[in-house]
Amino acid sequence: MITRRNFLASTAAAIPAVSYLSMAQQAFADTPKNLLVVAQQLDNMTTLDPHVSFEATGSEIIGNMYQQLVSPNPENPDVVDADVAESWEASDDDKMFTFKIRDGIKFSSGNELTAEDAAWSLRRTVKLNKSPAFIISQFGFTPENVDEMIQATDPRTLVIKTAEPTSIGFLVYCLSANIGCVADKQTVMANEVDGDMGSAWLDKNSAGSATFMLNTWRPSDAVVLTVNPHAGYEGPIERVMLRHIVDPASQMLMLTKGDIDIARNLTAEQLESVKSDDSIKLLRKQQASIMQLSMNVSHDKLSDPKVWEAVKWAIDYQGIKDNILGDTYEVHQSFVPNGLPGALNDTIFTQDIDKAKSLLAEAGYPDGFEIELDHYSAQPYPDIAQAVQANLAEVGIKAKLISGENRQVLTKMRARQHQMIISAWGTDYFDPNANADPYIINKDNSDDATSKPFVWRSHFQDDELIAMAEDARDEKDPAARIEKYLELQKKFVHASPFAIMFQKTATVAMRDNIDGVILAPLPSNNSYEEVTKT
Amino acid sequence: MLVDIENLRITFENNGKRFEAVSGVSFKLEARQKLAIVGESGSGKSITARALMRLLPAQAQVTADRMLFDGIDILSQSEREMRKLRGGRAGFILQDPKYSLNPVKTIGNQIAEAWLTHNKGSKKEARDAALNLLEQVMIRDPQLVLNAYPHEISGGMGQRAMIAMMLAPNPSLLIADEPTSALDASVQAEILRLIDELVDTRDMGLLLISHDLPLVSNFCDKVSVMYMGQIMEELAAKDLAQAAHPYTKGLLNCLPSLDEPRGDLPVLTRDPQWLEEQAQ
Amino acid sequence: MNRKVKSFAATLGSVLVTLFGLSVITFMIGRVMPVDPVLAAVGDNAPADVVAAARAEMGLDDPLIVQYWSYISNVLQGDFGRSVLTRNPVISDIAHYFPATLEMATLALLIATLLGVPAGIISAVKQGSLTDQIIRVVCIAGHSVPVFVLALLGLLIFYVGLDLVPGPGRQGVIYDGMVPSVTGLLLVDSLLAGDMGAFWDAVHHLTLPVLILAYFSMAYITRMTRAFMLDALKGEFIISARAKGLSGWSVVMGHAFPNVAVQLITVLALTYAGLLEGAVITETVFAWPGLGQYLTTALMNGDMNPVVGTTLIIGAVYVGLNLLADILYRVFDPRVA
Amino acid sequence: MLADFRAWALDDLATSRRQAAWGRRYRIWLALKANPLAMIGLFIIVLCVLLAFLAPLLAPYDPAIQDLENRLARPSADHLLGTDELGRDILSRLLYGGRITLGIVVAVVVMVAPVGLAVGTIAGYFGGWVDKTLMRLTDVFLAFPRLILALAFVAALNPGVQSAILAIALTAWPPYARIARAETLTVRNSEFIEAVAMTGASPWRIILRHVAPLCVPSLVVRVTLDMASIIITAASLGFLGMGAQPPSPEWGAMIATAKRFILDQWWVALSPCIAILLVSLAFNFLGDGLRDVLDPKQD
Repeated sequence: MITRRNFLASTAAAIPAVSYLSMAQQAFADTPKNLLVVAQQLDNMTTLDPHVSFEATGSEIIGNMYQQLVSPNPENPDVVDADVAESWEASDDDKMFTFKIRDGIKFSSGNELTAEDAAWSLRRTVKLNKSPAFIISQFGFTPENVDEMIQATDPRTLVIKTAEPTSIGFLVYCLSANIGCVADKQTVMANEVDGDMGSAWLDKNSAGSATFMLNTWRPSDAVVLTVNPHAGYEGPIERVMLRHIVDPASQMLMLTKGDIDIARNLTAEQLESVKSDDSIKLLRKQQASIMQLSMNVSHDKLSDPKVWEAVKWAIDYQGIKDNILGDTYEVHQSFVPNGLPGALNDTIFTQDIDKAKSLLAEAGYPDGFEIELDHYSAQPYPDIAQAVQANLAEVGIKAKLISGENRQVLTKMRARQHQMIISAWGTDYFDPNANADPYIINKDNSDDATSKPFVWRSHFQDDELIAMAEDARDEKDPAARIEKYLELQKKFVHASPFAIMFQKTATVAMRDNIDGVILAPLPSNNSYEEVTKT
Repeated sequence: MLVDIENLRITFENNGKRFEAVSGVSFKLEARQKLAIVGESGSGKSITARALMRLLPAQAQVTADRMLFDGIDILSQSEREMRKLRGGRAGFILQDPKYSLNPVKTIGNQIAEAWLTHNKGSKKEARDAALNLLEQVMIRDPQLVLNAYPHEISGGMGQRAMIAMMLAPNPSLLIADEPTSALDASVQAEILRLIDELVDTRDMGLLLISHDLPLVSNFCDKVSVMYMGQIMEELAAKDLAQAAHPYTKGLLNCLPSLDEPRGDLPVLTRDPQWLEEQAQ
Repeated sequence: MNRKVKSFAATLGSVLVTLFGLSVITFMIGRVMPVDPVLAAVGDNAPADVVAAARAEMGLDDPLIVQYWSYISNVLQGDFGRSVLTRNPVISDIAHYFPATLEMATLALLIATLLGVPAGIISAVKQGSLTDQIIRVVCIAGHSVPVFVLALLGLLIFYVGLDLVPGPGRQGVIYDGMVPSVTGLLLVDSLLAGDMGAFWDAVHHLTLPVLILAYFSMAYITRMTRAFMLDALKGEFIISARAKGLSGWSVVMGHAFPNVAVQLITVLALTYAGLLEGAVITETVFAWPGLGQYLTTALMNGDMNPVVGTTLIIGAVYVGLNLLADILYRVFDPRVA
Repeated sequence: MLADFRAWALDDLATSRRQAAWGRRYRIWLALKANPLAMIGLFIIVLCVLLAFLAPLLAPYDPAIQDLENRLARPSADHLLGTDELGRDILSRLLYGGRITLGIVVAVVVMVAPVGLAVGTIAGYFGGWVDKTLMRLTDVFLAFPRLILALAFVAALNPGVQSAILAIALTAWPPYARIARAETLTVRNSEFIEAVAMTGASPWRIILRHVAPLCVPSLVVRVTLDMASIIITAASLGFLGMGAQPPSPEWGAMIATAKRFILDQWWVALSPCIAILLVSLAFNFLGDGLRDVLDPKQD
């Protein structure tokens, strides 16, 4: 542990113990050069265990502490880069996949990273069977058969066998998610408590091989990362401190004052005003998170596809983006977010009041109808909901707004009690199927179905779309697979009760002396390891 | 001459209306002399006494041709000088000990405080003086009373404590504003006799404010009868029976008496005339 | 002797009943809230089997009474259950977060009293004068504006504008994690560790939130002090005190104020309880890792164990303060038997 | 006309009960008039009620009309107080918002005062176990952190003005119950209550006709003082996103949404802040004035 003396000695500003007044005159020094301070909302993060975590904030920190088998290429979404796995190949029958593990990687504990660690990590995900486990267990792994299906044949080779023939592209994309993180088996199992495979310990500690390791995590207060001594890192940063600052206004004030280097949750208006301040610069990246208006098909007024189409033509996407959302969202009208392979980025619908009215008339509602529209109470949703309400009113649909706390709205939707609802969906892994599956594949539409995907909540079941989605998923040839997903989306945008509207853009506001922050569509690939403070 | 007041006027001012409570009161008091000011409630007797020590609330305006206490012109004194007079040269006893003693401080503490305000000395000496004073006022078990709180002692004992407190800085004048009205009859006589004795032994003057004519006449040299802010008549206490002014006679007639039975008591008819006579 | 025991038992009984009532209401609100507690545990994307397993583990499928009974029986053994968000036992969370709120609230109460009581006395003594009006306007203004407006304004003026105080947060980044937590009160811990740098840093960070909370709660203290003083100054014993030749101020402070001090005890107890609540909003604006923020986060995410636990603790503190006020009242006020 | 009313009311020898009652009220009014701050307070409140009442006539625009083009515009000729984040005219929203805020206050008071009065008088009058249980119930709600119960309550129902009112009311009645009980206890064993009981009046009649009216003055004082904190609690709920929901122009919600751009478009948040400050100050001054006149000792 760095003792305070040597830590301070290395920083320029040694703070003498002085009386209050002289402290006040000396402007509170900008943060020291070897410490990166980030203001972020850290309150919805339950764990830092890579094989259990499902929230965005948590997965970003995990991405900085653990290396995955493979990671998506930041520039070209269709390419996957080597990481812990140097190379990989599929067997002829597409049911056995061999990965070569890179040599010379060390965990923060100093242990060598071997194929056994990689195999054990994947098995751990399946056995714990927490929220993200489905990403890998969809390949036919169960806690019983996983030991036999995933093995390390020698310290440098990992062999994965799947039940059915599988496209290697699809498998590799799935392994780029955090469930593909390789953890230090020896350290974690040493902390196992009554058979939990060390999950209680790993919630609040780290055993990874990436640039940073966890120093402390005080929930709803701060997360401190320090450099992993065995990662061979030469950069200037010794310590990254994520401070939990809930209020965007406070984040804004501290950034302008220089007490923090990076602010992660500034609002659209604040980002607008910061453009004029040249001591602050912005880095933007479209995120794999889309916002849509879903219509509950079981509701009598919303069962007719013409009504879905009318709603899609009524919304003024560009007007809302320009006037309310600014740079925090882009217009996006299909379920595969831009930045992921196979994304359909064209704008199909623009506000066309007459078309919407004629469609409504055809559907039997010449003078519209009344409907309830649920939405989150956190900004910007109320503003968007009010704008959509105004748009729908123009075509005769009188929407009554019901706002609720995020989880409250989701609970209502999961219980199929909503009529119209504006909500967001985050993509789980770097593959078009990550959204195709929840938005389309609904095998059992009954109330007590075993699996209740996103589409199930809106009572929508279209066998033709489902067939197309499964066919695209299992397509072996990567290029043909992308083509099939584009076809699927072109049909989906018209044939589904989902008016997908926007895709979120994450903006990082930082002091001008900060460089090298990496922002990716999926939070698990964001990274501070190349950050420099001049 | 201890007290020399000529044409004292006190007016009260609240939201625009002026009310003259005392109009043209004059009286004199020699050292070792005892004067009683008697009148119905609202006649202005109590505020006259308080005006002498400038204890009136801010809204009261006090004017007088002459207002001297032991040769000192009260109206021109600064507040600091007045403080030396209050307690130091003149003591003030109020009506009901239950309210005029501080409920959250012990009796001994309040007497010692009075002593310390006007005498140099340590806390110990002050407490001894307090104990001694409590003995002088013939209070039962003074040591106990020293540490007792006002609600723990009876009305009579409370008034005795009050007297002890006011005599601590041994003033030359004692003003007693209806000292016995809140006490029951048996204790009243005792307290008045105590005041009388102490005033004599300490060669003090006494200004006794009361509404009980016969009671005060046994203790005082002169009696001054007040009505509606004016003095009707001043006469020696012993020849009270030969009072000249109709108001005084009216008051005396209203008194029921035990030894000779009388018909219905006559009701005092008030003659506005009485006020004009003084006005010129 | 048994009268004392009986009255003590009665008060204890009432305290227990109050806490019991508190726990029932909070628990029911928790269960009635339309937020599916499992959502916070496994997230919206989790497949149905994971959701079912989580529900079973949290015992959400048993009838309400059973859930309440198992919860209360744990509470009686000091186990307030686990928070879904922090995965810690609620008790250890509260022990971690409460001192931060306590430190801010106590200092705020201290300052509110040191400023509020004299202001109340002065405005009572000078009743109706200009000073009286000004004091009352300034104090009441503090209570007429929502705390968050005061907080943001304070930050804008003193932090951004005049650079007199450091920004939100409880410690400068350099000192983060440097002071070993003994009592959890930063000022005390930094002194124990002999680290003056950290001490002054903590003082600077405390300045603005404490002043704002103090200003917000001063209105009640000043108003009550003024009312009590007006009442005491009307007492006859004030006249006898003046008749003893005491100076104006020694009459006010020596005789009127002791009567009032006793009554202020209950006012201060109520203010202190109110402060704990006022901290909820101040902590969001000042990013203060206190109980208020812990509670709001839990509430927003439907994480009910911390909500019930914290509300019980704040309720218990409130009831405790009232009890303390009653006891102090009996001890200090000679008039009460 | 006024002159002879004054004379009639102030005549010491009131002939009828009505005259005596009016006499007392008139004297209270005179005493209140003497207090400048209370008068300012009363003036502001009356002004607000009028403005809120006449909002449809006075408001230059319909508060709900969005004009996304000139969003967050500075105060100008056509928008005296500027426009908010959806381009709606702030002045009109403030006027309509006045209705909601005053509505919340009145609704809470109308619910809280009678409940508090009833619980207090019944507990005070009957004593014994009735008193104990009612007082424990009051303690439970008093001990409950007000904002937190409101937050939990509002989260249970969906956020909105109604649930905010219910939540605030639920936590606001205990102090009234306590005051009413204290007042009843002082009156409980006075002779005139026993006299009325002697005439065979039922306990309910006694409480309603005799005890309750006595508690009214101190309740009136407490209500006026509480109005300010009701407004602030409603605003704080708005700040946490739990109070009145957009598009309602409730002042607290307006500040909450305007908080996001308080640095650059500060005027958007400023006007509702000043509105809340003024109304709360007004209620506090009036409350203080009433307390000095009606019942100086009262909390």
